[in-house]
Amino acid sequence: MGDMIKVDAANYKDLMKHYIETQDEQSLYGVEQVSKEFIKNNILPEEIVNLHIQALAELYPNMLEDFQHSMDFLLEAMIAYGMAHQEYQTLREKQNELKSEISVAASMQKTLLGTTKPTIEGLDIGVISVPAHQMNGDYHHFVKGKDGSLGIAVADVIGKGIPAALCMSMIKYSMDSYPEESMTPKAILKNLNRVVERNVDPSMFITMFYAQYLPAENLLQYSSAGHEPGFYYNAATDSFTEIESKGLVLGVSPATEYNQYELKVNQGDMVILLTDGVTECRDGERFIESEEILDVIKQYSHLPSQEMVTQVYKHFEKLQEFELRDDFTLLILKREV
Amino acid sequence: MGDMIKVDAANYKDLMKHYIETQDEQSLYGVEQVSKEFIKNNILPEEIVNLHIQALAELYPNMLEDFQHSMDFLLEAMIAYGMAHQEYQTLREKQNELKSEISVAASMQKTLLGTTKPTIEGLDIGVISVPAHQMNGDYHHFVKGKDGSLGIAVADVIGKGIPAALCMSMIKYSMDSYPEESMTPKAILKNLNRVVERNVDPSMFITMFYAQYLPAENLLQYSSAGHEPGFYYNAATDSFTEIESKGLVLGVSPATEYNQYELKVNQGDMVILLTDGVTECRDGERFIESEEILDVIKQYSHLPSQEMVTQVYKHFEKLQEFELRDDFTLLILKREV
Amino acid sequence: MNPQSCVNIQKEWDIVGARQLGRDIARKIGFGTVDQARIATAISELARNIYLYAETGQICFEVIDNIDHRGITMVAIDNGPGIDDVSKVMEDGYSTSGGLGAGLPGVKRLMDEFDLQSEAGKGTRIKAVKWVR
Amino acid sequence: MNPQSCVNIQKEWDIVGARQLGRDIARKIGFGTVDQARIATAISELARNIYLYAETGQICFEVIDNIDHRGITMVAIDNGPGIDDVSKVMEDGYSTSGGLGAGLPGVKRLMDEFDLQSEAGKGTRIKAVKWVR
Ligand SMILES: [Mn+2]
Ligand SMILES: [Mn+2]
Ligand SMILES: [Mn+2]
Ligand SMILES: [Mn+2]
Repeated sequence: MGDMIKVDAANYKDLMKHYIETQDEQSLYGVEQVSKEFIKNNILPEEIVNLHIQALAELYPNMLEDFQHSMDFLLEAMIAYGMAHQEYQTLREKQNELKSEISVAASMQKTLLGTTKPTIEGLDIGVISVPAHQMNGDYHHFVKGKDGSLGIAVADVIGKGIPAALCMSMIKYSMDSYPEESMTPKAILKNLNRVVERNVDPSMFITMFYAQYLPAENLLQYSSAGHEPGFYYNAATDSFTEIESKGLVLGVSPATEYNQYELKVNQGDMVILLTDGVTECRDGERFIESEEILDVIKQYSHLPSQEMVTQVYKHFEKLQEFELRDDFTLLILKREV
Repeated sequence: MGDMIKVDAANYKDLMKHYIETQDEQSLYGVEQVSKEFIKNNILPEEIVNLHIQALAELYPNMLEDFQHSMDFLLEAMIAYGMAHQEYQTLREKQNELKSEISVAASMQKTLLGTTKPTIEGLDIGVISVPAHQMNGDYHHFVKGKDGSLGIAVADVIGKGIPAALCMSMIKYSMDSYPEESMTPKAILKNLNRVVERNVDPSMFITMFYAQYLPAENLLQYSSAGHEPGFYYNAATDSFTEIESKGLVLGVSPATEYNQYELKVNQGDMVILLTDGVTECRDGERFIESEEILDVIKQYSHLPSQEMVTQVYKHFEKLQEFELRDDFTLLILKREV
Repeated sequence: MNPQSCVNIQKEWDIVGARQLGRDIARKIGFGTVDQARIATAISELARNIYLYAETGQICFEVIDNIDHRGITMVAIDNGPGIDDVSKVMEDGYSTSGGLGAGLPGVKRLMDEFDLQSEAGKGTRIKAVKWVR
Repeated sequence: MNPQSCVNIQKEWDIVGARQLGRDIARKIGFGTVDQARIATAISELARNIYLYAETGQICFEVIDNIDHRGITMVAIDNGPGIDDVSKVMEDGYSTSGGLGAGLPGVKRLMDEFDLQSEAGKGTRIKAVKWVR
């Protein structure tokens, strides 16, 4: 490595000599490549200036004393840049350490928050959840009750990165600890609201949509804690309506009570749950309208639910030039004909 | 700001002129200060070289053409450093963002993992847990059963930073979800072992000591998953013995079973639980011996338990020159006379 | 009348040619020494990408000369493998030149405007503009 | 015989004096131009700390001249407020000069050896050594 630097130094002098004689672009391209080698080898700016002084002295043994002094002066000015450059090297190492820590945490989060899509006779379920960055601040979860019912949670942390991930793991383990049946959507939200209010930084909020599907009655019961409203597709009228549901986000006030709503799901009907990462997709500077989402969903509605959500995601991924601004979670339930 | 730069540039020229004439140290100190200003204002190295060229051209209107060319060449070499320097600026901003994220996560972790020291008639409890860095990879938890028993967990994640914190929040919520009574230490460890094995990266392990104190019988039942052994102080013989307990760390093998031990706690006896951050304290290059820890504990044993653990911590904090190498958790139970 | 001038990039020597042409244009429309060197560096980065990762490609220059601003536009086009993950190559330190502040994020910083379009298997088109200050 | 030479730091001008003395010593024992400038920069940092944060203090230089190596030792002593949290001031970017790579971590990098002792309310003693290569 020391030898390589000597080669580069000699190279520098030759290139400089050539440049002084011809002022050609090739020498300048050459010095660019040599400089990159220097940086790779942690050669500091002041050492380049010194190299320059030495090369000049060799080429012009009678170099005017004044120029010599001016170059020494320049060298001195470069020391501060050299120091900044070295701090940068250290910072870079630390950054890489943090990055690898975060990537371990992200893969852990994936395992921790993992949920299995259940099989329910007569119900076709599709779900996709893609984080905008490494850590996912969206969350969805399925619970299959012993009575045959299906619990579905879709949530979004307002806040991002590591704190949001910690927050989600709390939600997940709180929900895991509930007795399997017997809890209604509004009771679950009420309970979670208390957990969040007690444990989480006041700057962090969680929105959640909790639904319980009762296959025997083809009934969907649901409550919302300030969550982005989903959509209901009525096959009979071939039309979409917003699933209205009011409720305060989790973690604001300890005594919040939630309303509970219900919806009859007929053959061919669909229930679409999502996070604001779907509805707030952007096309350039413009936010898309919810009609556009429904159009795209309709376009793929002949497909099985899992393929539907995948195609819809791909559509909006491309529209946004493959750069998600927010986590994207889309869940579709279709009652089979 | 633009004006400030002009002032600095004029300053640079004057200082250089002065230096060429006198070669004094004052000009060099001056250019150091000017350079720092330049860096603060994001002036890149190539711009300094350019400034130098311009100042030279003004001072020596007939500057030799060769020197002029050599300076242009040097300027070109500095471009690469300028680019590296700019990447550094961006990196710095990102680093600050990450740092503040981690500090939010750390304070959240503190709330999440918080546990209340219970009051048990006849038992004096002291506990201290100090993280070496921002996030604590040690964990302790108290559970007071309806039958009057006291559950105590002390754990240490092998692994650090954010992933370790996520891991600990998992443990906490798993434990919270257990039915309050009825579970013995060995059953709790067996259960947690399965959770860890299933959910956590194979590179991450957790050691845990779980104890259940039954006040009615003055009995301590305990199991250990590869955790640093604690100590038992026998008041009658005025002597310490290690609390022996064998068991595999959590997360290695799904089918692990744990042994359970028990210990009679008489009046004046103490039970000392800790993590390896206590036993692996260092004095310079030397690891301390466990006798030293016991000596220090004994020295403060006349104090209430909480003051004891605080004084012991202060002792080792100073010994290590106020720089913890590992998270430090020390818990003392004293059966009151 | 703003005629476009292009340089084909096939061998390393062509990188030098592209720099030379870009620098000449930059000097003529009034960029100072430092900016000339920065423009040449941006050209280097783009041309080296073509030379190293694509079969063929070219870099074209255009002078922008309006009443209110003058500048240089460079467009680098290749039909190489395209860029799989655009957000990744735009991350600092991702490219092979990691730690040098170079690569495409470097070009973006050296110039005033930057736009990238890429399709896997079809190629990449990068456009960058710098204004005379 | 290695006589110690010291400079008292009270006014900004003294920083220049300390640099001058340190540079002269460095030149005499054979440091090259770049290292001379680095040594002067380290002296600046230490002397400015005294000038800015302590009432009085001094910087002393000593030549180390053994068979196997030659070098310069500088010791900066003050009776200022001392440093509360040593691990913090040794963190990059912590000092007021944040982002400049300067401060005490900068001195540590400029020199080959570095040692710091500080007691709150009593003062600080920093010793740094650089070897001729
Ligand atoms: Mn979110
Ligand atoms: Mn969102
Ligand atoms: Mn640990
Ligand atoms: Mn430990």
